[in-house]
Formats: sequence, structure tokens, C-alpha cells
Amino acid sequence: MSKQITVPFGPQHPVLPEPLHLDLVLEDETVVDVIPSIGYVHRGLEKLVEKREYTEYVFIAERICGICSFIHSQTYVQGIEQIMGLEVPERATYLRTIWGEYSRLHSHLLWLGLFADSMGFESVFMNAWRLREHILDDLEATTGGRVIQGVCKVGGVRKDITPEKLDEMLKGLRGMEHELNDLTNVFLNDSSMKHRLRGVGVLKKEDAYVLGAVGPTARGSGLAIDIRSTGYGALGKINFKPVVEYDGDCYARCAVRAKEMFTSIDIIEQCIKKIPDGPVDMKVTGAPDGEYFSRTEQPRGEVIHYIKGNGKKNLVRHRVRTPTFTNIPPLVTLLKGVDLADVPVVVLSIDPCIGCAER
Amino acid sequence: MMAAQVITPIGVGDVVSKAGQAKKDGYRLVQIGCTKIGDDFEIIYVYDKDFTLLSYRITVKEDVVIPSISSEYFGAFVYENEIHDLYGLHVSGINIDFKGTFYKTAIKHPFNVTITKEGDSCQNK
Amino acid sequence: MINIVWAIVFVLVAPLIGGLIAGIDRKITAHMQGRVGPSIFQPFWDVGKLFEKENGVVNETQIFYAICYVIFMAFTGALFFAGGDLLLVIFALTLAQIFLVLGAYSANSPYSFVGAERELLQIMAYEPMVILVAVGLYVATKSFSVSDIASSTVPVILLIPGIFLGFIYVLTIKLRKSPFDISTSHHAHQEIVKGVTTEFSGRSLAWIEITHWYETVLLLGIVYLFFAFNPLLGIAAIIIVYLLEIFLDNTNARAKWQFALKSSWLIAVVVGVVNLAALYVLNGGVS
Amino acid sequence: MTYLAKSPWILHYDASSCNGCDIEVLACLTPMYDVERFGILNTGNPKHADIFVITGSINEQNREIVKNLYDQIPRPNVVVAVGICACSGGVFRECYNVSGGIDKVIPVDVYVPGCACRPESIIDGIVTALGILEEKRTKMVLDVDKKEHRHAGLNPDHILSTGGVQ
Amino acid sequence: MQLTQLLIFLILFPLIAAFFLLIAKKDVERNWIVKLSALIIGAVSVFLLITTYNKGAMLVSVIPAEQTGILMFVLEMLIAVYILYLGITYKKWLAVALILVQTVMILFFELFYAHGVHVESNLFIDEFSLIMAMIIGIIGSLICVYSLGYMKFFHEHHTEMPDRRPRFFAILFIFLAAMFGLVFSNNLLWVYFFWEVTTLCSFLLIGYTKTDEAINNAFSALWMNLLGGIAFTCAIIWLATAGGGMLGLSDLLTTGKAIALIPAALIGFAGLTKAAQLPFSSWLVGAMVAPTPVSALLHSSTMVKAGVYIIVRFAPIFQSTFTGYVIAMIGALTFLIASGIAISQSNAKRVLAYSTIANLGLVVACAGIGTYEAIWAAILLIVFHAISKSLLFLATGTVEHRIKSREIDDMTGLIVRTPKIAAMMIIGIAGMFLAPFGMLISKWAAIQAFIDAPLGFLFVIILVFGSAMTVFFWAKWMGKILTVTSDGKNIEGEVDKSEWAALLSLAGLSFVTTLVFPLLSTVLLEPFLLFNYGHVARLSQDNIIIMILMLFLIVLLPLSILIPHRKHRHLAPYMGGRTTTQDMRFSGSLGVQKKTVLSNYYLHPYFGEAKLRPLGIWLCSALIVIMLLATIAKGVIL
Amino acid sequence: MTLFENTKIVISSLFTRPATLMYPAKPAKKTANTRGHVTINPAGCITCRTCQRKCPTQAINVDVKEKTWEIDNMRCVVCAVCVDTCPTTCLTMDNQYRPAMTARGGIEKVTVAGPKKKEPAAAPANGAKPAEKKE
Repeated sequence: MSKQITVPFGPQHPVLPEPLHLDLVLEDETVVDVIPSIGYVHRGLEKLVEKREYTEYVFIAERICGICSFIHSQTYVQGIEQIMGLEVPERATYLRTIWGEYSRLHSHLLWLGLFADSMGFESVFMNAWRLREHILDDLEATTGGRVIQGVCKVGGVRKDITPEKLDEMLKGLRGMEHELNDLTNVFLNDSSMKHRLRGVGVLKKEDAYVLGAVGPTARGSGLAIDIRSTGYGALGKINFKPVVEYDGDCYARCAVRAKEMFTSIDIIEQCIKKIPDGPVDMKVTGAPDGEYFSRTEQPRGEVIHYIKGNGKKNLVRHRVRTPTFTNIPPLVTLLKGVDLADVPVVVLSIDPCIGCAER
Repeated sequence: MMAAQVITPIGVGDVVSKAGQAKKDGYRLVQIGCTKIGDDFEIIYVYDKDFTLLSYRITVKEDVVIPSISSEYFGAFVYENEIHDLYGLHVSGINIDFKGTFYKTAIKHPFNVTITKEGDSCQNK
Repeated sequence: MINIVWAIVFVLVAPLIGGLIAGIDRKITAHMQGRVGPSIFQPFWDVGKLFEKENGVVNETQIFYAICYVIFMAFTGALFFAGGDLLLVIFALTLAQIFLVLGAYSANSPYSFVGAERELLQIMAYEPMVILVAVGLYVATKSFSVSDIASSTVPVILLIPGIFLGFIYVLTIKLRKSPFDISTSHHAHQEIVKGVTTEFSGRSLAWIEITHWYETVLLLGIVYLFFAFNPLLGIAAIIIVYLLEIFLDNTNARAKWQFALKSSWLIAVVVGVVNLAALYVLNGGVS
Repeated sequence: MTYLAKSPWILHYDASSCNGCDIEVLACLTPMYDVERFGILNTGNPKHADIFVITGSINEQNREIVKNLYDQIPRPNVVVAVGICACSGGVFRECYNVSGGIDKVIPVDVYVPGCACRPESIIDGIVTALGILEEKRTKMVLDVDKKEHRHAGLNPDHILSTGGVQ
Repeated sequence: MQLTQLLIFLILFPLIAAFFLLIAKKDVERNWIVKLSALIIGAVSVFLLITTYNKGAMLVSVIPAEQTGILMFVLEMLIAVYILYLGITYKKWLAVALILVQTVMILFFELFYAHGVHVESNLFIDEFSLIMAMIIGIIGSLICVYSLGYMKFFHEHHTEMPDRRPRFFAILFIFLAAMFGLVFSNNLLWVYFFWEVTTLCSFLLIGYTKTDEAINNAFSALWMNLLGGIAFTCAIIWLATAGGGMLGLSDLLTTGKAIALIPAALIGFAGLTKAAQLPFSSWLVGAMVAPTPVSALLHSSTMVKAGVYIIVRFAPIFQSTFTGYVIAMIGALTFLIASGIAISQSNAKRVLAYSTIANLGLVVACAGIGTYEAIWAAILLIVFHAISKSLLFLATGTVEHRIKSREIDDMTGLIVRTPKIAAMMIIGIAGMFLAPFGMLISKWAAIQAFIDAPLGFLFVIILVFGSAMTVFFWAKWMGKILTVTSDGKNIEGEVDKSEWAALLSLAGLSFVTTLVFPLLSTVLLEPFLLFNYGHVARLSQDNIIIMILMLFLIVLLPLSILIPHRKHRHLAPYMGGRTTTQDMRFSGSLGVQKKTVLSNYYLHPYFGEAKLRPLGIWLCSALIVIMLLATIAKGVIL
Repeated sequence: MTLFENTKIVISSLFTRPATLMYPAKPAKKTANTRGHVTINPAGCITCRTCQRKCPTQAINVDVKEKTWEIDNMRCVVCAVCVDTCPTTCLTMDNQYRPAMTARGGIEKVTVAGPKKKEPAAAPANGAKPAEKKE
């Protein structure tokens, strides 16, 4: 008889705010076998393209996920614009980039908090989420929504930001920077954190490539996959370098996200400095006819919206390949051989967004 | 504006060999997506290397068994299971075969059927 | 000598003090996290609430173990405050703890089971150090009796500072504070949900909460023994030690059981050998 | 006066939400909103919970889970549906895999609208729930007095008859 | 002389019973013989206690030493030839070599020195012997009674093995006789003779089933014990030459360390082998292949107890000598390491075996320290260990026949499946590590004894770690048994009356001894200590009252389950929200129904046999070599 | 020092005022842009049904005959598309969110003015619209 313990991990589990279901088989506390299953959040919203016009569908696409919401809508509208050959006003692309980076900041802070919470570090969780509220305040003040912004539309954005507000935002971010420094310092230098993160869940570079890891998961393993390098939106005019770590463990993935927050602040600063005047919106007529893979970099990695239209108001197909979806195979391999205590840490280290993954 | 994207049509038989070639050339698997057009199913395999996409398209009928590329790319199982569950297409030789339990949906193979569930245009419920 | 009055006082008053300590703990923790936090009477309301709830159990034996847990913990504390034998107090404490573990086992659920195993690992981790505390106090004061130690004028802390430090280390495990809230934690954000107490609810959970209060008072009583030669110092030490525990709770991630076991054993060995050897030399080779 | 209203512990489950309301529920626990002021703890364990906070709508696979969790919460308990998805299916109402609001499966006591709900609304919702919780407690005590206390709510028929909309 | 007759009766009566058992072929006859003999042996033991408890040490010198000596010599030679024959048959050359060496040494002794030896009194009795006699007489005979039911069941279910029960029961009784002889003998030659008989008996019992494994393990037990035998012979020869022919145990103990230390060290070594201390622990673990009553016998009342008996006997010699400390250290390390290994064992009998080794280690540690407090602790340990361990073995044996497994993981939910036996088991386990039961009192006494001894803090530190590990492995076993499974069916069935009688008596004994242990202490231990040390150890009155209070709490609280209480709503176990069936199957991934499996932690990477055993063997071997060399060097130089 | 890296944050939080907004005691934080719920100026509505058509969740129902405009707050995702597309700007976005309800409801029904039949000044400019409505 094998000396094993089966633990039904999830779908309801306090360290996973979202339903993910793992059948863990443990020996003592070491995971010897793990089979994931998903589908608890599956709504089937891709099918809604048949019922909603492509312009209304932006709001559905945005609700693929409440954390990556802005970037989902951005990706979607970029795809549509590409197919339709629209030249979006430049100011709108800058604004999209600013909001996109804001989303990244809020997502990373959220993740850092949850990540700390999964290790029982409650006060760091609280601190990270306290800082995140500042980001949300700015988002709310500029877009009207805290987590679901609803400002992207085909052909531009729905709201403009006044130059004064932009300055204020920048000042706010710069003011936050030292607090962010204190926060990331805990993640990167505290020995109790290192004890939990160093050498746990190591994803080798080759494996990351073959398994299809994207985003910080890939960048933590030394793969410089950052779709922002393709220069979508206004990013082509912005100077930045993807953050890459080489150890491939939870610590590296954590470090990537911690450092990316500062990159995001830099990008926002450059955008605010370079943002041109002009309209933020343009009139759109007609309907998309063609297909396109629209790619952007979400907080969790590369997202792909495959959009296929046939000239009618309703699209033929909208398929979203979210970063979490493609990060599941690496996760499955990472979980084997870790301790039970590390399971939530490793699961969270890929920053799973099940809402995204299952759509 | 980004570069135009080319999707190369191939036959079902070439799927695995093309995947092997892509892997050899250092491409990573980006996605496998399916679209139903009329009675046909288009499956697009997308690979990426240095932000350049390499895409292959196969067009099949419902009864065609599609070979899995999970032997080349371990992570392909998520896409292939998804295609099986949402479209009802058969994919043979998946490394982790969920056998239709990847997504448990109210309607079997939802993307393969036209859903008649009436979207109530008015609330009143 | 056993003093019955103190025993009765303990049984009646300890829950009040323990609950208040828990309340203050939560308040300070909240402030450390930059928020207002609950009222300091919140723990009492929580327990009152639990008594109002329906009694849901996986099986009836759980209630039995929960009640045994509280009875033996109260007994242990009473024994301690009545001035009984410190070793016996420690054994009784282990017995009480075992009842909690058995309660968790009896539920036959994976999370509670893993919690029970971890609780045992924790017992294994702190037990040596706790017995060494008794041994150290004995070597310093020549008595195992709590009443003798408490009335001793020997500056115990100066003789066994190492053992005191070791005790503070394992106190973190006993108080279920981060980094050693491994088997169950106050906020259930843990891979094993709430570990040993996962399957307890309503009344039995309330008993377990009350037991924790008893335990806190008992453990702080042991802290006092190190400073018993000066009661004021003793009270101050209790306050400082507890504040230190709250501080540790807020500045550490949860460690894994391997680390908890290894480190507390290592500390027990090092402080045990060094401190006791030093005392041995000091006393001129007599124990 | 009961203690229930002073110490409501919540269980949060993400049925099939987009995470929007989800993270707002979590945000309620954090320093800015700090619901622990009211004694609210996020227990993550149905056995300890009083208030069942659900975000997102019912779909094929989580139907059983929601029911199961609800059954494991000791009485008296209340269910708070947070967000329009939990209330009615919301924006995903017409998706093939969404059957509708939480009240298709278990009785819902408080509906909190919003997409995504603001933390303030969630706090309002929970405060509303506290009143209901106390009512239920009073009713439960009365029932016991009348010796009519049967396993309240365990029977699925009961759930359907009291809470099932449509 | 009533006393003489009693002692001789206790030694010879089991032999007579053994003879009849050998010729009785029918179950009924055997049942009657065993039950009657057990009753008689038990009754006579108790009678012996009643008549002699307050008399102090008494020597008996009326036995014709000369003739008995020759008889014993002849028997020893026969045993040697028999073992030699078996050794050659099974090609176990190590055993052959050792028995040859030993025989040559004995012959050498008989030819050259035996005439120079004269011992006044061959038999003696004091409080310690009395306690040992109680253990053998009561627990030993209870085990024999238990064996009736067990062996019947055993042979009914193992038809592939020849039914050799007459032989089996005969050996059991011979074993008892030898043990009585061992504890009553004052003449070291007699002690040696009975020593060898226990070796032979255990050898035969371990090999009872005659499977390859049984034979191998029997021989490994044999050669290790023969090593001890050789050391014993050396001690006798040394005493006959350098010691001036002083072979009386009582004389030897009073002569002082100068002469007695070397033979004490040698006999101590023999004791270590018999008590299965590291590095000789493997034979006792290997002995698990034998039917369970044999294990119970070996572990609780006979064999290993002979080993610690002899070491405790020599404790006054060891007190505050280097030799004593090294022996104590071997014991302490054995306690530590065996407790650690016990964590990693999943087989119930192996856990019990390692726990025995560990507890004997503690006894040896106490004996090596040798202060009056330590001896007090040591004797208490021997008593309480015998009771709890025999109870546990017998309960395990009965459970094994129900669930067809010795694995602890298969014992999940025994409280539902076999409630009565499970209760027995729980009492046994609680007796092993929980306050206020006997073993814990003894451990407490040991801690106190260690601190008061010079350099004792080193032993205290080892002890606290060992006992922490003890808590771990017992508690997890206990938890497994007490798990309430929702799908369990009662499979207890009819427990054989003889098994039941033994179990109930032992369970009762563990409560009674805990209750009356203050009496035991004042009546038997304190006079013994006073006589040998001039000091007395005891627990304070307060503590005794508290312990009794705790015992009552423990007895009374379970009764509260019987009190009807308010309705509870049954909630399914928390499974992350997944639906779970009654028999704990939940809907898992891939659409598969999965069974919840909950197996204990064994922590192999930390406490595994493979990791700890070599460490223990090397450490303890080194210590033994140091002990022997240092003692002999000291003896030779002086 | 790598131990207790969180000390600075913990200690400074302990000795500064908590960040808590004390929500029910103090009003909720809002900005001018905050999207709370949609309000209608009944007088301005011409029952053109643009909002109903454009609403991505079909929360709005305009009954031309009864001259009612209703919105289901349990469906509205406060995207403000209706506000943006309303030709008469009679819809506005209020920054007060909707309260919790104890029963499934949330439908707000408003009787509106309906199509403006005669508006001489404006009629030539967008005369097509009233005409459309008449059908």
C-alpha cells in the first residue's frame, strides 16, 4: 500500500481567490502527483460575438477578467482597428498605454499582496493592497471605474485626461515610489521570504520555452518574452527594457514583477512627458472583414485575441488565448515534487487568472 | 501598424511534422485555435520566435481525427482538450487527455451548434 | 504546595485575560498593518457568536475532544497557577494538546488530517525546549515546584538567559504566530485552510478558542517565572515578550515545518547544552 | 442583542466571476476599507462562516460546489450575492454556460448590484445581511423552543421552494 | 523453607507444564493445561509477593550446588550441540563459529576453574527479583493464555505451515521457567545457564514458522545473543581467575568497583546484546516474523527484560564510573535513535519493536547512571513498559487477524470497525506516552534522576528529544485508530475468549498499576533502594494526588459520550467544496471519482531507517569498544 | 540585515494614523468621473431606443407605447454607453452607486415625455428622427 495522502485542493480554497481545482497526491508533504482541472469559471463569452455587435463587444471583452480588464479591451480594439485599417489618434494610443501600465501596476500590487498572503505574511498583503488603492484612485478619477475601466472603444478612448491631472498622477506615482521600494524590499531581501521562494518551483529556460510560458513566468526563467517590445500602442516611442531574471524559481518570478512596477512607472512618466495634444477618438464606420492575431502584454504575459470578421456587425470568431491558459502546462510540471506548503506559492507564482483562462 | 500576418494552409497530415520543424527552429507554441465556418473547422497553429508569428491552418470536417502535437510541445494539451470540448473534434494522442472534462459545459460542444437559447431582450424576470 | 484558591482564580479569570490579550493583539496587529482593526473585545463577541450558532459536526466525537481539550488545558493552567510541579504541568499540557490532535484526526478530512500531522510535528518541535525550560528553572532554583520557583529570589534570568531565548523561540509556535503558524493560523489563509480546526464549528470551535486563551495565560505565566524574583520586572517581561510576538507575526512569512522543526531543535540543543553546561561549571560540577 | 451581528465571518466563493467583484471583496479586508472593524473575518472555510459572499454566476460546473458549500455553513447563515453576475447572470447572462444568478441554486438574502461592485457597496450589502442574520437567529431560537428544529435548509427541496426563482 | 520451595516451584513448574504440553495433542487438553498452569504460575507469583514483600533480600543456600551445576553443564553442552547442528544444517557459519568459541570457553572454565568456585547461596530474592517475577508470572502467563486463541486462528489461516503448537507452547513455558531462574539466581553460573536457555528459546520461537525470513532472523538473533554469551563467559572466567572465584551476585555487588567493574562491563555488554541496544537492535526488529504472542513475550516480560535486568542489577557498580557513563550514553543514544526510526515505520509491529528498543535504552541509560533516583526510574520503566507493550502487541495481533494487515494506515477507523479492541489499543498507546500513565511517570522520574546526576544534563537533552519523537509516533498512530470513518462497518466479530481475557486483564493492569504505583513504590522500590543505596526516591504527595485526579478525568470523560446531548447537524468533511460521497470519494480531475487516502507521515528523508540506523550502529559500536577497552585497561592497570 | 525587512513598514504604520477610510461613518470616496448609476431626465427622453439597442447587456427597455424607460440595475454594467449615445443627452451618469437589496428587484421604471412632436426650431435639423418614431 502506498503511503499517500490525497488532498482535494480547491475549487474553494482560501489561498486561491479563484476556483482552480487540483488533485494533489502527497507523500508526507511532498507532491508526487498533481492533476489540475478547470472550468469552474467557464462562461463561454467568446460565443457572445454572435449576439453582440463588434463595438458593444468591447465591454464583454473587457470583462474576460476584472484584473486585466483594460488590456483585454485594448487588445480587442487594436485587433479590430488593425483589420479595419484605422489610424487611431496618437493621444489615444498614449492614454491607452498609460492606463495599461496603471493596470499592470495595480495587478502586480494585487499579486504581491496575494502572494505574501499565501505565505502567511498578512501585513505585507495589507500593505501591498493599501498601495494599490492609490493606483485604483487614479484609475477611478480618470476613467470612472476602479477595476473595470470601460474607456477603450474602437477608434480611440472615451475619456481624456487633463494635463493637470496627468501631472498630478505622475507626482503621485513618484511619491509612491519609496513606499513601493520598501514593499519590494521585503519580497526581495527578507530572509523569511527567501526561505519560501528561493529554489522553489524552478522552471528551466528550455522548459519554459517548450511549455509555452509567457510573461513574468517566462521572464523569470531568462526568456525575454515581452510583447511590449513589439511597440503596440505608444510603446514604440517609449524607451524601456523588459525585466528578466535567470533563476527560474518563485523568487525570480516575484522579482520580475516587483521590478516591473518600476518599469511601468518609468513608461508612464515617459508617456506623460511625450503625450501629444489632439483628439482621443475618431468616428468608425463599417465592420471588420478579415482576421488578425492581436497581441499585447498583460500583467500576466502575452495575450492573443484572434479576431475574424466577415464584414458584418457580428464577428465570426473571437478567440482569446490568455497568458494563464498557456502558463498552465508549466504550472503542472512545477508542482511535482514541491511541498504542500509550497503549492499555493507555486500556483500563485505564475499569477493565475482563472477568469482569463477559462473565459 | 504591425506587420501583416500570413497563415499558411497545410494538410492534416503535416500538422505534426510542421510542429516538429517549428520546434527545431526554436519557435514556441503560441496557440492553437479553432473556428467553425459553415460545416468546416479551421484550426490554426501559431508559433512565435522573436515576436514573429508562424501560422499554419488546417481545414477539416467534423469526422477527421486530428493528430496531437503534444509530443512536440508538452503544453499543447490545453488547446487540444479545449478544441475537443468546445467543438467536438477528435484529437488523438494527447499527453494529458481530459476526455471531455476540461470544460464541463451545459451544452455539449457549444461552438459546434447554434445555440437557440433565447436572449431575453427585456428584463422583467 | 498546591494552592487551590489560585487554581480556581485561574480557571475563572484566565479566559477573561486571555481573551483581552487576544483582542489587544488583534488591535495592535491591525495598526501595524495600517488599519483600524476590531474592538479589543472582539474575541469575546466571536466566541459568543460561536455559541449562538448551530452545532455542526462531522461526527460527535469531535465535541468530546474539544471539551477534553479545554478541560485539560484549564486543568494544566490551574495546576501551574496553584504552584504545582512544572514538569507535570508540561506533561499535562501535552496531554491537552493531544486531544486537539485527536479531534482533528477523528474528522477524517484531508485538511484537518494534515493539520493534525503538522500539529504533531510542532509538538515534536517545541517539546524538547519546553522541558528544557523546566530543567533550567530547576537547575537555577533547585525546585520543580512552580510555587517555589515563583517565590525564589534567585535572579533566574541571569542564570538561564539562553533557555529563556529558546523558550521565546518556541513560544512563537505555541502562540501560533507567524513564522510558525503551521498547523493552524488565526486567519485561515493557509494551504491547509485552518488545519486542525478546519472541521470544528460552532460550540466546539468556541471551546477551542477559549482553550487558546487559557494556553496564552499559562505560557505567559511561564515567562513570568524567569523574572519571578522581581514581580514588576516579570509583568514588564510578559508585556515585552507578547509585543515581540506580535511584531514577529507581522514581519515574517510562514516558515515550512522542516524549518520549524530543524531550527527549534537546533536552538534547543545549542541553548540547552551551552546554558546548562555553563551552569554546571558555575555550580562547581554539581549538576 | 446577539453576538452574531458583531462577529460575522464571511466565506467568499468565486462562482464564475470575472475577478472584478472578487478582488473588490478582498479589497474590503484591506486597510482602506478594513471590514475587520465590524468583526468581519474572511475565514475561507464554510464551517466557520456566517455570511456566504458569492461573486459571479452559476455555471454548469460550480452549481454543485455552491450548493455543497452552502450546506456546510452552520445555521443561521445568510447569502450575499455580490455583483450583477451573482444577482442575475449579468453581462454573461446569455452565455451558453451560464444558468443565471446564485438564486437558481441557493436562497439569496442580499443582492448587491454593480459591475464591478465597489467595496462600499459590498460593505453596505454585508451590513444589510447582518440584520437578516439576526432575524434568522431569533427565528432559529424560536423554532428550537417549539421543538420544531429540524435540519434547517439541509433538504434540497426546501432550498428550491424558498429560494429558487423561476 | 517455604521460600525455597516457592522459588523452586516457580522455576520447575513451568517445565512440567511444558512437558505435558509437548505430549498433549488435542486443543482441549492444551487449553486446559495452559490455562491452569498460567493460573497457578500467576497465583504462586502473587503468593510469593504477599509472603516476601517486606522481608528484604534473602539468600537461599539449600540447593545441592554441585549436582545442579553438573546438570546445568550437561544441558549447556546439549544446547551447544543442538545449535551447532542447526547452524551446520542451515549453513550459518557465524553462529557455528560463535557457539564453538563459547563452548570451548565453557569447557575451559569447567576443566580448569570450576573446582575453585564455590557459591554459598545459589538462589536469592529481593524486591527487584520480586517485581521481575511478577512481570514474568502475570504478564508472561497472560501472554501464554492469549496464545491459545491466537495460534488456533493462526494455524487455521496459515494452513501451509505445519501445526507445531505442542512444541510452541512447550517452549513458551520453558521460556518462563528460564526467566524465573534468571531473576532468582544468585550464582552467576546459574544466571549464565538460564541466560543461554532464553537465547535458545527465543531462537526457536523466532524461527517457528520456518520460512526463510524466519530462519535468517532467528540466526541473526542467535549470533548477536551468542556474542553476549561469550562476553558473559569471559566475565565468569575473569571472576574465576582474577576475581578470586567470587561468582555470587550478592557478594559481587558488595565488593565494590575494583573487582566487579570488569565483569560488570562484560555482563553489561551481554545485557546490551540481549536488550537489543544499538548496534544489536536488528535482531529484535527481525524477531517480528514470529507469531505476535512471541513478540509480546520477547518484548515485555522475557528476553529483553533479562538484558536490562542484569544491567540494572549491576547498576551500583556502574554508578559514577566512566564505564557507567558510556553504558548510559549507549542507552540514551539508543533511545534517541530508535525513537527517531520508529517515526519512519509504518508497520505496527516494527513501531512497537523500535519503541521497545528505545525504552530499553532509557532503562539502560538510567542503570548506567546508577544513582538511586535513576534506578527508581529504571525499575518503574521496566514495569510499566511490560504492561503497556504486551497489551499493545496482543491488541495488534488480534487486530491483525481482523484486518489482515499490520500496517498502521490500514488501522484507520478501528474505533468504528473494531471498537473494543481499538479501545484496548488506545489504552496501550496512552499508557506508553501520555500523562498520567505509568510510562510517563517513569520518564518524569528519569528526567529528575538525570538532572541530579553529575553531567546529567547531557542525558536530559537526549531524553527530551527522544521523548518528543515518542509523542509524535504514538500520537499519529492513536489518531489513525480514532479516526471516525463514515463508511466503517463493525468487523470485530467474536474475539476468542482467551485473547479477550488477556487483553482485558492487561488493560485493567495498566490502570491499576498507575493507580497503585505509589504503593508499589513504597512497598517494593523504596526498601530496595534503601538497601542498595541508602536513599529513597519518590514522588511528592501532591503530585500523586494530581496524577490520580488526571487518571480519573481520563476515565470519566469518555463516559460523557454516553450522556445524550443536543442534536447536531452532520456536515460533510470540508473537501474544498467538492461533492463527496459517504465513503469519502470525491469528484476529482479528469472526471474521475477519487478515494480520499490519508496516510500518516513517515518522514523518511529525516528519520528513515536507512539514515539513522548506520549512524546509531557506528556511534554505539564505538562507544562499546571504548567502554570495554577503558574498563579493561583500568582494571589491568589497577 | 535581511531579517525583519518589514520592520520599517510595520513600525511606521503602528505610529501613524491608519489608512482606513471609516466608510459608513464617513461618506464613500467618489470622483467626478465615478460611474455609479444611470439617471434619466424624463422630460428629455424621446423614446428613440438608441440606448436600448446600444446597451451591451440589454439592461434598458424602452416601451414606446407606454412611454416608459426602464433599467435593470441588476444587469447594468455602468459602462455609460447609453449616456454617450443618447441623442438628447437626457441620460446622465450619477456617481452614487445603487444600494444593496434584500429581494431580487432593481428595476427602475420611469415614465418619460416621449417623442417630441412639435419643435419648430429643431424640426428641420433632425427631422428624420421624429419621423422614424412615428412608425
